Amino acid sequence: MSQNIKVNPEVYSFMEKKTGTDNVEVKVNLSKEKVDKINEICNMFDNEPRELINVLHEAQHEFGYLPAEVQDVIAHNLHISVAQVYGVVTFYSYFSMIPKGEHPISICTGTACYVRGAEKVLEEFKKELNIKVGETTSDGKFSINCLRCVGACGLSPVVLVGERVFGRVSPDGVKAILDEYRK
Amino acid sequence: MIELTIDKKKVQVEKGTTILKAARKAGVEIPTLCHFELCDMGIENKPGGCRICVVEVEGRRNLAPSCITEVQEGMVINTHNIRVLNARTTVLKLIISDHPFDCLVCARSGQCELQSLATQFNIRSLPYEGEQSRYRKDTSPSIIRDIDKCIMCRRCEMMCNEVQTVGALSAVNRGFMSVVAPAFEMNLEDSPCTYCGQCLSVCPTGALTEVDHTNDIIRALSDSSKTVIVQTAPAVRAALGEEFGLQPGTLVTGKMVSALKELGFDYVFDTDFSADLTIMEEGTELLQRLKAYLAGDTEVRLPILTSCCPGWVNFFEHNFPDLIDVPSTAKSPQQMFGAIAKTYFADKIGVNRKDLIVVSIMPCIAKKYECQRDEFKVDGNQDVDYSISTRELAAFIKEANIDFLNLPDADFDDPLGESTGAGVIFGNTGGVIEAACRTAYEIYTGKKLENVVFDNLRGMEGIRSAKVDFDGIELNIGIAHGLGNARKLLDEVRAGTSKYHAIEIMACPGGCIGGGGQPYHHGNSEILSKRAAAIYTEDERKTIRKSHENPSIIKLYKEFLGEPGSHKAHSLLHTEYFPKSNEVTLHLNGEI
Amino acid sequence: MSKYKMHILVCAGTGCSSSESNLVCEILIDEVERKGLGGDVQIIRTGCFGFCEKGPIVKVLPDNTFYTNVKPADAKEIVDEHIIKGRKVYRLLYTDPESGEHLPDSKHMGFYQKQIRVALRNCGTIDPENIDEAIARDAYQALGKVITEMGPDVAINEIKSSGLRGRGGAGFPTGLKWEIARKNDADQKYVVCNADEGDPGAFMDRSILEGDPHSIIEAMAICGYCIGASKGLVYIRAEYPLAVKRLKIAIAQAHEYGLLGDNIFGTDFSFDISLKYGAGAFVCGEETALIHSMEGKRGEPTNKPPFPAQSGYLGKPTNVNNVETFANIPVIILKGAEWFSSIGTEKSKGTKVFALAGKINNVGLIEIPMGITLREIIYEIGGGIKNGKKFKAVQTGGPSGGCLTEKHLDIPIDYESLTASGSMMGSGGMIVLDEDDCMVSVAKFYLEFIVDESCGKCAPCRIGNKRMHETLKRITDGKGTQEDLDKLKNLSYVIKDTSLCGLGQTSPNPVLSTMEHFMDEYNEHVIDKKCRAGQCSNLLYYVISEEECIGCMACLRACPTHAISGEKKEAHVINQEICIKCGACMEKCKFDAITLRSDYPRVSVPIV
Amino acid sequence: MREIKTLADLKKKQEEMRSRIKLRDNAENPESLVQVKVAMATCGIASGAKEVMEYFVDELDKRSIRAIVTQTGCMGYCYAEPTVEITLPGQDPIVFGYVTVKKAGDIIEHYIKEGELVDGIIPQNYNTIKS
Repeated sequence: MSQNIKVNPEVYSFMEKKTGTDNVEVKVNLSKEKVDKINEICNMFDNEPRELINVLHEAQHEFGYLPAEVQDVIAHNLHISVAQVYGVVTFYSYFSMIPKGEHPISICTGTACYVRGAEKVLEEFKKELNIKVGETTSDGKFSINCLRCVGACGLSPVVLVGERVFGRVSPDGVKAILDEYRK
Repeated sequence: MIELTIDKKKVQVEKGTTILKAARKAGVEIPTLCHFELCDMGIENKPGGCRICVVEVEGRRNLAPSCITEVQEGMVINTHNIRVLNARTTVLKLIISDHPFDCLVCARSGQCELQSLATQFNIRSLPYEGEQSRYRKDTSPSIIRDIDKCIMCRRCEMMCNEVQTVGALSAVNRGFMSVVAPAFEMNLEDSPCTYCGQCLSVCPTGALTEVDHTNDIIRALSDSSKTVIVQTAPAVRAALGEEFGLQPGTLVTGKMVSALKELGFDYVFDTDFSADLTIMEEGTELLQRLKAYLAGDTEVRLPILTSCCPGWVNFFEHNFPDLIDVPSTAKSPQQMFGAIAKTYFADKIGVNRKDLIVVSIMPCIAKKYECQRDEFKVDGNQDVDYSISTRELAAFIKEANIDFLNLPDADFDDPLGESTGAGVIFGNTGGVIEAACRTAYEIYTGKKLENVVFDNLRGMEGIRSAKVDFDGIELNIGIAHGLGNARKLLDEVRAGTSKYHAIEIMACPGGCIGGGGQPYHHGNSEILSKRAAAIYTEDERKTIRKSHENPSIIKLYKEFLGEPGSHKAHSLLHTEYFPKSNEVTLHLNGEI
Repeated sequence: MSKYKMHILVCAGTGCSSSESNLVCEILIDEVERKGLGGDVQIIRTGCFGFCEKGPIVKVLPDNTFYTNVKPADAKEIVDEHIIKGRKVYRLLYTDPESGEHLPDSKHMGFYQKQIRVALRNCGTIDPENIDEAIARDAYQALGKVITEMGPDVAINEIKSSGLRGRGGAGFPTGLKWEIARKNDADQKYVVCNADEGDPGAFMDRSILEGDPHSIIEAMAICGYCIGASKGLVYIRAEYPLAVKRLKIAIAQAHEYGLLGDNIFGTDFSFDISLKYGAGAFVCGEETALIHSMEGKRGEPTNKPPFPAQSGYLGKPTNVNNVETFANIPVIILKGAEWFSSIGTEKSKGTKVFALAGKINNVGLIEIPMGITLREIIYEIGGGIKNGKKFKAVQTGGPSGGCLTEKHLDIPIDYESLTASGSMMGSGGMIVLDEDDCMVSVAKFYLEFIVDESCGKCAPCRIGNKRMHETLKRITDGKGTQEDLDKLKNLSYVIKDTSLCGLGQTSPNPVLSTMEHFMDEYNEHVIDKKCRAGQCSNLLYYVISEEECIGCMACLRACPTHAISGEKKEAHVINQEICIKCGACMEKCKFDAITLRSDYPRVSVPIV
Repeated sequence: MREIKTLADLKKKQEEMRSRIKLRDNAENPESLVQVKVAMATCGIASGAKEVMEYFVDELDKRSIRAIVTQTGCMGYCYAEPTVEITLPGQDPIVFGYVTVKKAGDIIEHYIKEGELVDGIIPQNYNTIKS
């Protein structure tokens, strides 16, 4: 079950929507160990279809994202159709079928951050990295995502790089944040 | 009983009734869009998503969707005041604003429920234009998905998952981009789709349509070097008339044959003929297995499963690959016809098989895929070249400017046009097994079967079981229509708990009369029962009602095949099945 | 008995953790140990103090000193000066913005003066990872009282007569909800805690779960006992890792003590709680969508009835309450309905937690008795508008709510008056807007959120909100027409009237409410092509000052669209019809004569 | 292990645990409690303030007197160390000098419990010891 798939965004229209690039290289390498790991996760939840979302969380935690093959193995274990799994994966914004960057950047676009200028900060990140929201830079270093309210409204606008929180970020401060990770 | 007032009319209905149905009882028709029901089959789709059927309930803050709101004592309902009408029209305009405006060239034009509503609501402007959701068009051997036209009524999703348990489709994405699609928005061809076509038979718009082969047929008909012959499936004659305004259940066999001749087919044959042939082969196989079983052979696979429905064949190849040696190996009537036509008949008229074009008129969408299967090709030449649906035939007749209603009746041509009542009833659920019983009884017992009607095999329940007395030996027969029902029986077989000797399975609810290629029934299940009744009427009208008594069949065996189950019969009339994994196969234009 | 003479409480809520409060805490522990005070000084990580604006917060007891903005570098000083020498570190004390005085303790801070902390009673006081501290503060007493003394009917009655209403949005009476669930017979029932706080700008549920998880566990068990359920489920956002962690610890501790599990308090009542994770779908705050999501499906809502109390999780009767609602339960049981209903207004009893944010000095989490005015919240608790700007509006209720303006400043805050003012309580987000905020853009912001979060099931919400957002975008882009305003209104009414669930039924509220109170701003955008707040970049104009311009023609030559005209040595003029707002002219001008303005002198524009 | 099997178990547990956070409960309303401030600058510690403070903490607790014992910086009466400032609810603070453990006992017994003045009061200008 090990394969490298060059996904044609024509076929995977969701990718086209999310990335807009010509070709997305998705490396999928489902070794036996990985299949075993998915099976183990599914077993943890008794292979119950109603635990699908918990299973997907665990799987995404394990693999960083949810490639088609992972969803397929999950569907098989939970005795539900893979279309249903995909339907759930695409419904929830927390689940991703695209690997995130080495340093995933999340910009809070909750209301508090919005009124304190999160939009301009987001624009600056997009400009600086030359990618859109949901995309990963070609070197795989950064990806941009938006999230709604991390609950640190006192620090708004808030930006997360990985787990680290940057508060009161101004558009001018974007470059400094990135430079820290560019080294 | 609950009393309520709808548009100033008092009406009494039972508790649990929806406003929509109560209104119907009061003679008030409320427009609907996503709501869909085949009540006799217990099939209902009411996500409450389109919001077209909203009505005003006095005392309620917002409008109520009538299709899912249950009545309450003393409710006062207005179904068409200005608030309701404005809401409905606005919502409809919104739906249309996210729908392509290519009605003129849409396959569904004239039959489109969205279009009808736009007419009914007198929509003359589209004030809410904006971005439209755009998706890739996907063409499979049987079905075209043009989901730009999807209005998220979820009927197809319901059919595919709840009724058919195929699981090829699901709602995917969220919000404005949500749509019904296969996993990973892959091609339907790579999904576990069985091509049963139930999705498109309930689709209100042109989002799901069949692949149209009419133009290929026109090309063949206009090619003088080709001999073009046609076979018509049993269920077609019971439904074709509907497309020309005739009452459901009107048999139009003679007019259909005339029309096909007018269209220029060189020979008009009947799939009923090959249905009789199927009985000879499948019945023989059943008896062989049964005899072996009774003789104490523990290896023999019972129950035997019918195999004439291609949607069903796809289904078990996908979902029960471990059981592929259980179904009968007999080909479907369509393919038996093709095999005989391109050998026996081609020889008879002295035409090379490459110059003989075999067309089939089917109530079915899966037949398009079936005739393209590799097993049914000789050196790349298909036994059946093109399969078109009842709807496509009707459109073809209209396109050719044929005055169908005033056509004289005509008879099928010989030799592949002669059939018995047993072949006709293939179109109904339970029909194949009834036909098989008529023949198997006589062959097994050596006695004449006086009453050929097996009432206990007929009906519309999704799963039926009946006992048939074979002169002291009781045969347990199971019947399922709809793949969800089939799955239940198959799970029993897999678990080794099946009590049946033989099971008939049809993919579509009602059998072929409810096929994915039939005229749209728009949720009126009465249409299905009338078609079924018409099929039984045709059977009654036949003088010969047992397949093995069909003179052309007898002649075919004598002249060409030898015995049922002979080596030649096997090579031409039997097939094999291939397990299909439901695992994701990423056929991305060969880019793997 | 502990011999600790001093306690140092360090806020370990998400807000403060984000500004390194954990590091502060570690340094404090190190320093205290190093000075050999480990046995005298106890350092506790607590939940949120609410005063997030000035985080990280460190509180020193028993003298109740409240330190704000504590950096890791300050930790040593606190130990050296305050702990050892008994001298407060004045520079870290909160400075009253009016008097400029350092206030030594939180009691005297305006931020806390008007607050009554009921739901947040333990947040910032106890170590949320230590059940003993919770027990010391009455945790599980109410559960014991209900099970061993009151019985379900009396307890439900107590909740009913307390007047407690759902804190998650619509304000349905909690006791009534329980009663309905109790009356539905079934072999299995479920208690669900809705912790899928999705309102972008509200974080009280998270703070409660992080600061006082036992209160939720206890309340769920009480609910389970009352309605006859033995299973509890917490539907919690996966984006709340800290809350998840603390809840898990708390559940394990409660199990260990026998406060969850079989035969609680020696009775035959058994109760268990498991977690279900949300995955980033705002619509899952709606009960039916939440239940479908817990069942592993797409979080699409379904029609009500059937209500979850009749047919919910796995088709069984299910009672869904949100976190804040649950947090009130144990207090009501212990202190009585009468006490609870003495707080608040006639129809809205008790307190409400608000997440105060936006253009306000004291951003944070506040809990106020129902009925105090917006003015008190903004000017006394919130400390007024940031940077001395002019107050414009408060947005409450998040994407489902609306705006309150100057004229609403003195209405008492409760369910009814908020609804009557065209807003709603919602989950309790309270975003303060000042004169720099464009109300059309604010409406657009919420609509964008709704478009992102609409599940797509029903047509009016799926397409209608998209069209609303497109129309608002046209307006802020300066391309709006009078007709667009009419369309917005009609769409708003129809979407409210026809949408399937609460999300769609309330989604046009931000538009309707801003149109009601700020129609002049809409008109300015549409007719005058002007955004008075200067937020809409397409409605900003490059204008050449007649006084400053010396007529050097540098800008004229730089303009790619030849929008600038004027003779040499005479003031130039930009034709706004042709200007594409590239900014090239401004860059070229050496005399700072070109400025970006929200308005331009219309009469003097010559047609080229 | 299930510690709490009955409501009585829970109440017992609460009693045990209450002291752990008493400091915090009390801090909410210092005005209603007896406040004891022990000067714990270098001079104070050198003359035994630490022992005095511990004594106050233990003794007040033992006698179930709700009080807050805090340390404070040098009050400026270095000649009289250890010094202790006592504020009874609703009264002005009074500073005691040369407080030994024994003297502390007297203060608790007489001043805190009974409100009687004991020896060793340092007359003072209240304004200078604002904290």
